[in-house]
Amino acid sequence: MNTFHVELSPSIWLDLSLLTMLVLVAIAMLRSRHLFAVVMLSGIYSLLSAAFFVSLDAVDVAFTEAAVGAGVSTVLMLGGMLLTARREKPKGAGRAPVALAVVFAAGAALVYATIDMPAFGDPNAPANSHVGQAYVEQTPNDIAVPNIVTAVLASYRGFDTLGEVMVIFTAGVAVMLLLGAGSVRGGREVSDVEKDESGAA
Amino acid sequence: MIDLYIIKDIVSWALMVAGGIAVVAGAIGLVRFPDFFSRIHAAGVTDTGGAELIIIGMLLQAPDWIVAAKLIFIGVFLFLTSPVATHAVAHAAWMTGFKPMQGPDLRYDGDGK
Amino acid sequence: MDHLILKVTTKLLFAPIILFALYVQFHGDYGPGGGFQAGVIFAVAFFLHAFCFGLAETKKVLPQKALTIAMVAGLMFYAGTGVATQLLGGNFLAYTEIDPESTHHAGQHYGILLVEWGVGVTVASTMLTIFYHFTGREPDIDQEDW
Amino acid sequence: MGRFIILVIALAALWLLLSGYLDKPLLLAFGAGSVLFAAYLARRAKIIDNDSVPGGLFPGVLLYWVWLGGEIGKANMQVIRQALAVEPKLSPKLFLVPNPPKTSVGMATFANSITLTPGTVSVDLREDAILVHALTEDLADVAAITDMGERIKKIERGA
Amino acid sequence: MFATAIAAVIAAMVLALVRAFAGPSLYDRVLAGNSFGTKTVLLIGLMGFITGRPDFLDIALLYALINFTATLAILRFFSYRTPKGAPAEPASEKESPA
Repeated sequence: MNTFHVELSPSIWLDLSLLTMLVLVAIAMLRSRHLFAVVMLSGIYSLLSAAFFVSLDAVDVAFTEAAVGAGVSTVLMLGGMLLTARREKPKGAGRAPVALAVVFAAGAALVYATIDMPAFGDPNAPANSHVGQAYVEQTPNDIAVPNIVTAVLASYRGFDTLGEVMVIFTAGVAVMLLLGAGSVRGGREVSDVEKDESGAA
Repeated sequence: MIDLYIIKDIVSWALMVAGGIAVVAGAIGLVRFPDFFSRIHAAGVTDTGGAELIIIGMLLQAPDWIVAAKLIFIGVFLFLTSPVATHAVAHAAWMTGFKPMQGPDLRYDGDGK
Repeated sequence: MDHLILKVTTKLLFAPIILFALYVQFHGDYGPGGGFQAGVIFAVAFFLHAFCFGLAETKKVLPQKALTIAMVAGLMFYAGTGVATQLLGGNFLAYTEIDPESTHHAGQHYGILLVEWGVGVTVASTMLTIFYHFTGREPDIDQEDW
Repeated sequence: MGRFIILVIALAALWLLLSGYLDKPLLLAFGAGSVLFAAYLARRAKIIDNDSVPGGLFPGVLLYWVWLGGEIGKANMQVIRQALAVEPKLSPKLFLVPNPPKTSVGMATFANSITLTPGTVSVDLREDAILVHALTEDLADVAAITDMGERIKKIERGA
Repeated sequence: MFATAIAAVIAAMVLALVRAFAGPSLYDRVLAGNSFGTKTVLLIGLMGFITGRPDFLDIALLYALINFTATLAILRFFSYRTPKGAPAEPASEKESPA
């Protein structure tokens, strides 16, 4: 195994700045108590992480993150928020020294574990040398579709994708059951807002 | 023929630098300006001047017509939607009772109606 | 003058967004994208419609009943492709059976297209269903209020 | 029906430009289907009218966009100068501007043009006037903005 | 040349984030978020050119669309049931003029 070194190329600086912004947004989300602001910041978070995926050349993941993370989940979270309160219940900033210690210990362990990880983009890393390489080598012979991700998603791992579609379908059915399309009301408009106006606003 | 490429590169450079300046200036204005309604204008600089200049700069570097077509779509799309989004923000703020500062001494007094 | 600008823009963009969704759907083999993303973009076109014209109007264009059918149909389309390959003599979801004589794996290509279509239909209808149910519980927001 | 056909042609052009695969019959067939489906949904949503297919605005609107680009450039300079100035001299102002265009798409174009020109934002659209917020006194030039509206009205008349 | 533009866009993104964090009103945040989205569109387009894979432009186009929709969604749902004539957040009007 020959060694592989990462140089501080401009793209690394780009990645670093994107990751820094991601951390900043995440902290801001944690600290905000205004739920609309949190949803908006999570939209920004999705946009940023998708930009990061683009810089890692994971085009399909970035596409999904942009469409689902920034688009649909923002809209659905806002829609869901209409059904509940707009502000998180203010909690006193508690001090939990034990929890803090546990978090720091776990974080330190994780950081320690990264020292053994293969370098970013190392061709000898296990992820790049076994399954991934096999897909890249065999897709032109087996499937002949230019986009390898699609080949993996729909053909090599067709069963997985069927399961994923099933999960989405189940989510839809669950929402329908919980919120009333299949209820005795027969999916008619539900207007229980006036009653709990004070509680919701 | 080579001259044409050099000219294209120079124009691209100029557009990118101008666009970059506009984007950064808009962002600085977004942070510096005193009230919500004046920040809208700073955001507008980024959305129009900055974005379109950079997109035109990229357009000149497009390797083939399909990339050029997509860049034009992005440009037109931003051109159509960014004023709508800006107007929607301003309108929503206005409807919920935000009053802008007015006059050179920046006071909240006039109702503007 | 209830949001004239938004209405005009949405009318202008509605059909192109749907076309973009279908473009993403059918070009999944050549570039980024596929059924999941296409379904979501398709749903976004209707979200925009609902924001500008109200949910009641959107429900007239794409009623919940049709969405419920589409949800099931999409999933069945995916699974049905697998069953079809079984009936043709192969394993479940072994697309090569669709066109076994082809020298350039046309069967795999068709299979992927069929399966992606099922994914797209399911995702689009499920997203819209969830959206309808989340926002449909509130009385519609007055156009003058935002 | 005429508008429907125009929409179909425009969408077909959009598909070909997005796709770029002109030599694959399968993709072209999908394209034809997609265009018809998108146009059908647009008709089902009853949004095929002068707003969604503003055929009448062409080609005048292209010239207008070029002119607007110049205006945007000029206004950008002013706002950038304020943003980068050591001591910005802002004098925000709210004022009403008459709204000359008659069709809804013309009015929307006018309001968007005001917003696109940095330094002015259309805040509220009313029956016959637009409430505009300007960054400085200089930018609050009612005559210039009205002139912009008159240009759009001229394009409308050409329709 | 693309690297220069990327640097400018990143700097502007950081500034927009500052405004998004600082607020003070939700509308300021939405405005900053929308502006941030436009910059992300530019960033992705530029990155596509640097890495020589301009098919990234599909993603940039999608971003522009998603950004627009998300902004409208937040506005639409936020303004709902906010009493007219009252500021959306009490603290916003107390901001001192610069």
